[in-house]
Amino acid sequence: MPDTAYTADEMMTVAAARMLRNGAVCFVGIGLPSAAANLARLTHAPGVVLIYESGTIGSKPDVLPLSIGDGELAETADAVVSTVEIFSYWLQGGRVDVGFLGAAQIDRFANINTTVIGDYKSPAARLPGAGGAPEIAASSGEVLITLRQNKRSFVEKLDFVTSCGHLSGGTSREQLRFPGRGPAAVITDLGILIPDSVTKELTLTSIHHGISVECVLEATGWPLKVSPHLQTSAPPSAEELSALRNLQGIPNAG
Amino acid sequence: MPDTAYTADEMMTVAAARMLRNGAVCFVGIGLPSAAANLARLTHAPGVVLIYESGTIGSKPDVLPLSIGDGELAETADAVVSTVEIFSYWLQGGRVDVGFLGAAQIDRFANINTTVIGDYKSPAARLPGAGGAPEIAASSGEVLITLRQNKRSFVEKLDFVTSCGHLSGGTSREQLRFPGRGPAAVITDLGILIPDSVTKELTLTSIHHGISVECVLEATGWPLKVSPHLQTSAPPSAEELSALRNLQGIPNAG
Amino acid sequence: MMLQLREAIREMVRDGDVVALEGFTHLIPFAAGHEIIRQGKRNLTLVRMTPDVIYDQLIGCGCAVKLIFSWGGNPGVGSLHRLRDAVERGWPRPLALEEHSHAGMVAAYAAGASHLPFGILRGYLGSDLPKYNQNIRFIECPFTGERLAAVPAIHPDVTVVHAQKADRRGNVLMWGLVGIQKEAVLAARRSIVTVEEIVDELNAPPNAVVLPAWVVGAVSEVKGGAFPSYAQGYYKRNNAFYKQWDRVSADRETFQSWIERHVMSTRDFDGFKRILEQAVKHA
Amino acid sequence: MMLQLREAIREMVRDGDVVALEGFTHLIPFAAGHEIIRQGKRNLTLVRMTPDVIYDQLIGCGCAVKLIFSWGGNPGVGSLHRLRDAVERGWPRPLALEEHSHAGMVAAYAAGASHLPFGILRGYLGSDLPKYNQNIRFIECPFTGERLAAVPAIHPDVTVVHAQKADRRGNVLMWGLVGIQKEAVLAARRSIVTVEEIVDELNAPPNAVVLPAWVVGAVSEVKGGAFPSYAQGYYKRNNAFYKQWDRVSADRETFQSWIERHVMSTRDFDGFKRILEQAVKHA
Repeated sequence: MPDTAYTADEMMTVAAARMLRNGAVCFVGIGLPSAAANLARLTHAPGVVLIYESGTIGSKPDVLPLSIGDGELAETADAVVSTVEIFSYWLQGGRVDVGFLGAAQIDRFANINTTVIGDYKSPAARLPGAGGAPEIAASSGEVLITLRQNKRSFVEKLDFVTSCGHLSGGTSREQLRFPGRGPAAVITDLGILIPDSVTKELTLTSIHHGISVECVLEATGWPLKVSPHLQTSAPPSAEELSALRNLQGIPNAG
Repeated sequence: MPDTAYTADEMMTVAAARMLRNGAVCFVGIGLPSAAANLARLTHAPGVVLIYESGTIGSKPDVLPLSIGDGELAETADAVVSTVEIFSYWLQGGRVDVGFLGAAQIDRFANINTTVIGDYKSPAARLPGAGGAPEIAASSGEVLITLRQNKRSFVEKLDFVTSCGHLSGGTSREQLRFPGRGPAAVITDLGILIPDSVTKELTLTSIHHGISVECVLEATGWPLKVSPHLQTSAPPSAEELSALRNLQGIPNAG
Repeated sequence: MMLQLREAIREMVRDGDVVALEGFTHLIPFAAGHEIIRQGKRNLTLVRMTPDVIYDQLIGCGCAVKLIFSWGGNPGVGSLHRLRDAVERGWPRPLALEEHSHAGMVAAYAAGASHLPFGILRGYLGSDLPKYNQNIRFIECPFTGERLAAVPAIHPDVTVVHAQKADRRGNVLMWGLVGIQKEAVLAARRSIVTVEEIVDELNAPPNAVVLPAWVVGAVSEVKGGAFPSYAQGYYKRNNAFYKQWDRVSADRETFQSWIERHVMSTRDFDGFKRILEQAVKHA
Repeated sequence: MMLQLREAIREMVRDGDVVALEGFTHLIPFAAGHEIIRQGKRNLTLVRMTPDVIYDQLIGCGCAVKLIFSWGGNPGVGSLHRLRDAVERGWPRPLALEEHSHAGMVAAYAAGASHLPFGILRGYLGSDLPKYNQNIRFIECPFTGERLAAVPAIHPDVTVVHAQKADRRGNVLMWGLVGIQKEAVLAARRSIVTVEEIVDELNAPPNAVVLPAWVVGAVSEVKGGAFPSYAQGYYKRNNAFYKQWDRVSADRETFQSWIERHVMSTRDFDGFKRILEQAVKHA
């Protein structure tokens, strides 16, 4: 495999990592975000502070943990505290700049479902549930969301709103006086979607190298708005790919 | 000074110590209680667990600390926690058998004033205030109180109720559904007073060796009830005196 | 009180109890969970922020009628198939859910440890969870009028946790990711702590997480008792086990024969681990 | 951010601020308190669970207009004479009091650190304190109807604490009696931490009390900066000083000349300690 070959998941993780600015305090949700947040730390954002809901502040793992509670996270942290403290003093305390979340389903206003597919009382598929996400989504300064894009995940209507994005759009989130500003971007394996500054509806602002707009529209369960200034994400650099694969314990080619 | 000579304060501390049963979990208030609680630990009650509001659980000091936050208390403790945790998980959590309190003023129902003498807004004498006492008095399984007895401290009416004893007596404390049962005894330099089982009025049940009932009545700001079964406290034993003086860093005679 | 794990579970976990086996990835009391399965406890209400493989096993064995939780999955792997089978298809029996967020669960446990009837949080804003959970309510701040979420205190009948060390008097020391374990023990009526080792002296560092003996019900020494979870300073997480569980648990019969062979047919956790090692050798 | 204490106080403590210098007997930031006096800060609202000698000095020097507290005394010795003089006779200026119990103060600080508008406790039952403090109110549990006390969050403009160590990046480690210091820092808009020493590596034990650099405003190295309080692992409490303070503070003129000689005429805390040592030598 030549150095320039990469998977769609790798592109997604690299694009998500690029969104995290150096120095930000980032609360890392379970799932895809951990790879992106650590990749950012190991590339352009060495000063990022990673907080995990398992109780670690300032984790700096060399290898990506399978879970968000592996020993490496505690052993490399600046501080390890109880889960009561993580949620009360650190997240609710307003000390998190960026909440980094995954999702099973998302709607056009970046509301998230991680609870159930189908009816709550007799579900077609039971998902893991809320975890830390409702309060990460509410209390972080802003939120980044990363998930794979397809018609099952990008839906017209969520079966269950687990964690709030921009609610019904416009000023509806402001009116509820959430502490944080809500989703700033959704990064998928196809492109990047940003809420419109007024309507808050997710708008395709960037497509990944080699992906067509049609392909993204096709993978979205509602008529997706496309920015007139659509950009193309640069493919992962050799450095990004190498750092990501090292993190994931995958031997690099060449 | 012969071994058998002792001060009124020593008698008070020894009598107070004797009230603490072995194995009890005791929250030690500021002031006189610390000497009594540690004397109990060093004599008949080696299994007593001493909790200090400074955050120590299971302190075992060799020398009586001047304050309730000296290093000896932390260094000899089984656990040292934040003051948030001491008050929420340990005191309010209902884990304290005996609250051991001092007082500036007390009334016939063992309510306590440690706040102010005179009017609150323009006080004749400003006292230190509540500290941990209101919640120690409310939440401990039972309460022991120790203070010197005179007409200024044993008053008909408190200038300020800082911490509750048996309120207005009878079932008045029960009605407020305090978690704890309230004062079980008041130990002074003259004798021991126990709340009547029905009226909850403090009743003189024991006088210290060498003290007359008249002397106690004279030192009380209300017509003090005296038990028909009045007992006399045994004077401090040589062992008790020796242990107390060692604790206080006073060289023993002989 | 020092007790063999078998005795501790027999005496302290009763059919119908509200039981919390806590641990956030780290120090999960697997040995105690197996013993609950072996002894055939029934009608339990299981409580835990992050029910994972040991809860999947308890649920698949029919021990539980209800689950109070905030995230139920196999972290980094996927679904808990036994949990899903119980919720989606009622097998081996239906499982009622009381569902919170992590922030709600920590507030509820902390309220339990603090002997408060409820905990408050700035939480559940805009979420559908309060529609399905009557134990999420809202109150007003008496100073600002702000609306805040409230959850009732959790008071397990029995909490089970695993820790690194106890001394001979029964004082317990744990370190690393300590999650909600202290609160879960302090909120419970009874408690069982399994430990990696019993030592003469804890030698706890200042401000370490120590549970004094007098707040702990039973202490049982079970070396490796958190496997396949981990005990920092003793052994690492066995991620391979978690990945394999996905296959074992996907099918009812595979699951049942695994439980029969590894749990029901073994006398204790040492026996379980011997069977596992044999399987690895023959693989 | 590493700053000299003089600069830190100059930049971060402003006239009229709500200021908390915390420490429960241990790690009391005396050096920082002296610097506040030296710089003549005025109209401060002082907050602290246990105002002791350093608050007596601040109050006696006229720095404060209000005190939010739960126990004000010289532990084991007696009254704070300057505090009493201000409350009883308005000297050198009147001092307003907002008075709580310790349990109320910890709930208020924890609410501040948690960004909740208020904290709840089962407290103040039957006490007269709520009659004189409008910031003690009562709410009903939305599940049980039980009545509980509520106190508003404390948010100091600036919190000052003393700790044992910081590393060169500004991460702070403290151990021993840590009181309410972490909450007081996290509840504050700005913070200053004086430390015994700045080291290359904190080498903090697991689960130690660490304040990451990014939640701390300024870090200043001040060896012995807690004297006559103590820093566990460095020096013991100077009980003789606390006892002597009773005599120094009993009289206004004695107090004023002591402050003039020991604080106003010295450049910094090292200077203060040199003057004290001379006094001991001449005694």
